[in-house]
Amino acid sequence: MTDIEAIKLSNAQIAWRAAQDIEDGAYVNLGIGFPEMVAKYQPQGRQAIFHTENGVLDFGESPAKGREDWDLINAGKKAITLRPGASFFHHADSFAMVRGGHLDVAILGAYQVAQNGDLANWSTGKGGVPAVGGAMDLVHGAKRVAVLTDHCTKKGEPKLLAECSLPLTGVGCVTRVYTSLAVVDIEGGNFVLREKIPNISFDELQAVTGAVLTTDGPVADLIVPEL
Amino acid sequence: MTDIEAIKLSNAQIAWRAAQDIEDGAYVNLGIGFPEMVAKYQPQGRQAIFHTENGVLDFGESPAKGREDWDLINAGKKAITLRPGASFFHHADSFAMVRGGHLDVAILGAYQVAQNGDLANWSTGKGGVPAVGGAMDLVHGAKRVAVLTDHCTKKGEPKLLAECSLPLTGVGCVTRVYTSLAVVDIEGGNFVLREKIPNISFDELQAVTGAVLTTDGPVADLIVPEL
Amino acid sequence: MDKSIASVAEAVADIPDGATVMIGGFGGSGSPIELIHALIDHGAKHLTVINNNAGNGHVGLAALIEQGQVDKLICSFPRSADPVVFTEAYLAGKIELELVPQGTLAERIRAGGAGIPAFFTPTSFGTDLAIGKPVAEFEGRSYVQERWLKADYALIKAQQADAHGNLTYRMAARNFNPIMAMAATTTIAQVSELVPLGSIDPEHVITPGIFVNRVVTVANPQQEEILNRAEAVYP
Amino acid sequence: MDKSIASVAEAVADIPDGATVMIGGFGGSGSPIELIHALIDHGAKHLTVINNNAGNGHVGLAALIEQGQVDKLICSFPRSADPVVFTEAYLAGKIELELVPQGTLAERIRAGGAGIPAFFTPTSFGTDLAIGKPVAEFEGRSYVQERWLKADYALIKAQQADAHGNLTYRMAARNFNPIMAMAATTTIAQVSELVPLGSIDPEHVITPGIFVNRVVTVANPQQEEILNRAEAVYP
Repeated sequence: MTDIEAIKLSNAQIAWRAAQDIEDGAYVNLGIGFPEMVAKYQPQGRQAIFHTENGVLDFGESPAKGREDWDLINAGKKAITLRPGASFFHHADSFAMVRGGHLDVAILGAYQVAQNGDLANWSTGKGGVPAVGGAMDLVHGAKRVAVLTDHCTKKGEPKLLAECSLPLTGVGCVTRVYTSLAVVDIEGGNFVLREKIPNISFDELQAVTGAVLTTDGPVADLIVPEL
Repeated sequence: MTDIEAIKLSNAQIAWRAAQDIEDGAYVNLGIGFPEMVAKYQPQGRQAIFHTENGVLDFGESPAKGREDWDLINAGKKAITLRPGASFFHHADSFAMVRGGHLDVAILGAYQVAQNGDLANWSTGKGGVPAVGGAMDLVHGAKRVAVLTDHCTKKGEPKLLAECSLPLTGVGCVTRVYTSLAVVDIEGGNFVLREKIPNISFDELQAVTGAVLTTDGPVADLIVPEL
Repeated sequence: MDKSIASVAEAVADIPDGATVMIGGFGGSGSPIELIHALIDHGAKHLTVINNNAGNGHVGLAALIEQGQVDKLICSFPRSADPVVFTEAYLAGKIELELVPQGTLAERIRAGGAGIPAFFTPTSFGTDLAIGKPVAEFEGRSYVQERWLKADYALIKAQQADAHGNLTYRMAARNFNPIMAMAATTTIAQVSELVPLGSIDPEHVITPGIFVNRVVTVANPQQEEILNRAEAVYP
Repeated sequence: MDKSIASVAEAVADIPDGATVMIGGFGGSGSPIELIHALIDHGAKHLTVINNNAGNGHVGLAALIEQGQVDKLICSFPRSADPVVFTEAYLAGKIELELVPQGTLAERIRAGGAGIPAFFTPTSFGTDLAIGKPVAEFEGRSYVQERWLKADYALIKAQQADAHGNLTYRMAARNFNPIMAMAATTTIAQVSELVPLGSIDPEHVITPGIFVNRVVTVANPQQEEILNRAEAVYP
C-alpha cells in the first residue's frame, strides 16, 4: 500500500501546477491563504493581472517588512504593492467585475467538492462564528473556477465527493480541481481525471476519492518541480 | 371677463417664482427648456447646486459664443461651464443620484398635471417619434418634484386636471405646480391653491382649471417682478 | 499584454452582421465618431444598436442608420437638432425602436456589466413604458422589474489609455462610456492618447482595463456638434 | 454652503440610540477610527452596524462592540487576527449577526444609494444564505432576490474633501466608503485634508458632494493595524 502522505504534492507544488494553466494577461482572483501562492509560480513570459475584491487590480508582491502601507492591502488583509497599470475602485465596482464574469480565473480552497461542481468551502457546519467573505460571489464570477486542495482531509477522508455534506458555497460552480494527487475536471456531472502523480495507481487514487473517477482519454503524469 | 392672456405671468416670471423656493445649497435638476431659466433667478445670497443627468454636478452659466467645449454640455445638449466644486460621473451614478432620492428639487415642464400628482410631459399620444429621456426617472428622484407650466394650453384648455388624458410620465409624483396664474400644491389628492396673481378672481381661476381648487387657509398674492 | 490596435478599421473588422452594439456618448459628447464611421466602412448589417439617442445630422450614429445598417435601436431620446435620418426610417417602418427611460437604460447597462439579471425601479411605474413588465411592491411602493442589457460589442470614446486598457475620460464625455465598457463581450475604445503603462495614476483610472479589450488611438477625434454645424455627411 | 464640522464629537453628536450606522473600511483599511471612537464617547446604544467585518483587537468597531453599543451587525466576514470581542459577544448571544456574502453586501448598499429596492444575483443560490429569499430563473439560470440596504448614518474615511463634500480616497482605503456615502440619510466623512473649493479636479472626484452631509478633518488618522500591533485599547 502506497503511503500517500509521503508521495503527495506540497501546497506549493499544487499551486505551481495551477499556475501553469493561467494564460498571459489573464485576470485572476486568488483566494485567501494557500491559493495566494499561485502568483509566485507564473511561467516565464506570462504575466497574469491579479484582482483583489477589496478594490485593487494589478497588484504585485508583498512589500518588505517595515515598508507596509496599511491602506494598500489584499482581501487577506496582507500588505501588497502595485504594478504599473494598477487601478483602485470601490467594492460595488469590484464585485461587478466578479459577478459580471469579467475575471478569467478564480482559484479557491475547498473543504469539499462534489462531482457536479458543488463547492463547500465556507462553513464547517459546526457552529462558532460563521464567515463567508467573497467566496460565494467568486464562485459565480469567473469563466473558470478552480479549486486547490489536498486530495483528502487531515483525517484521510476524501474531499472529492459524490455530494457535499458541508454547507455549500455554490452549486455546480467548480470547473477544475488541482489536488495533492491529481488534476480533475468537472464535466457533465462527473469527475474526469486528467493527470495523476506517477507513483500512485488509478485504483489507489479511486480509493481515496469519494466519487467515481472517469476518464475520457489518456491520463497524463502530474509532474511538478521540487519547490 | 378678464383677458387671461394679457395678465398671465411670462415663462421667465414663473421661473422666477419657482426659484424663490430653492434653499441655499439645494441640489437641483432643471428640466430641458423653460425650467432651465430657474437658474437665472436664484435669490441673492443663495446658491443651489445644479445637476445634469449626463454626469455633471455644479455647473454654471453658458459659455460665451465661440467658447463652447462640446464635451461639456447639459442634458439639453447646450454648452455649459463649471463652478468650483464641480464633479463628473457616469450615467449610472448620475441616475443613482436621481433615483436614490439625493436631489432636493426636480423642476419639469408639463403637458398635464392631475390633482393626485400624476404628470404627463413626455408624449402627446399622437404618434410620431416617441422620446422620454430622463423625465420618468426625475419624477421619482427628488424630495420635491415641481412643475412649471402655463396654466392653460395654447388653445385655452386647462392643464391642471382631475385626471391626465395623455400618457403618464409618473404616478402621484408632483408636489407643487407653478403656473402662469397660480402656485398650487398637491396634497392628499387635491389641488390646494397657495397663491394666485392679484388681478384674477378665485372663480376665474377655477374656471380655467380642470379640477377643483381647494384652499386650506389664506391664498397669497403671487407677486413677481417685471423681467 | 498589449491591447492596442493599429487602426479603427482593424478594431471593428470582426463585428458580424446581426451583432448587438453599444455606442457610447450622449448626443455628440463622448460619441466615438471614428469608430462608428469605421463600422460604416466595414458594412456590418442588421445591427441592434444601444445608445442614448438616435443620431443627429448625417454623421456618426445618424449615418450608420442612414446606411441601413441598423435594424433596431434601444435608446431613451431619439430626437436631436436634426433627427431626420432616424425619423424617416422609423416612420417608414425600417427601424425598430425600444424606448427606455434614460436612468433605466443606464441601470440596465450597468446591471449587464455587473451580473445582475434583473432589478426593480420606481421609474415608469404606471406608464405605457411599463406595459408587460412585472411589478412588485416593497414597503408599500410600486416598482417595475427591468432586465439587464448586454452587447456583443461596445464602441466607446475615452481620453487616455494605457496598453492594459485603463481609461480616463474628458469631462461630460464620460456619460455612458464607462458602463457600456462593462456590459459588452468585446469593448473597443478609441482614445485621444495612448500613454505608457503606469502613467495613469491608479486613483484616477475611471475604467479599469479588465473591461476593455481593444484600444485604438484617434489623436484628434471629431466632434459630432462641429461636424453638424459644418453640415458634414458621411461617407 | 459649508459642510465642515469642527470636531468628530460634534459630527456624531446627534446619532440616536437604535440608529442604523454604516461604517466604511475593509478590515482596518479605510476604517474611520476617530469617528468610531467619537461614537463610543457619544454613547449611542442599540445600534445596528453595517461593516464588512466585525472589528479587530480592542479599537474601532471592536471597541464599539466591546462597549455593548451594538445590538446587531450586518457583515460578510466577522473574523480577524484578533476577533475575540465579537466572538465572545456573539457566542454569549449578546449580538445578532446577519451574514451577507461580500459582493451581495456591496450591491445591497449600492442599491440602497441608487433607489433600487431589490435585485437578483447568482450569489448564494442553493446555499444556506439564500434560505427564505425569493428565487427566480432568467435564461435558465437561477438567481436570488436581495433587498437594498440603507442606513440612518454612514461614518466614512476619505483623503481629501472640499467644503461641498466632494471626496477622494487613498488607495485600497476606498473600498466600501463611496457606496456607503450614497446609502445613508446622513453621511459623515472624516478626511485627512480639507482643501479649498475647486482644488479637487472634477475628473478626480470619487464621491460627489451630493452624497456627503458632514466633513470633519482628522489630519493624521490612526490605522487599526498599527493600533493593534501596539495592543491599543479604546477607550
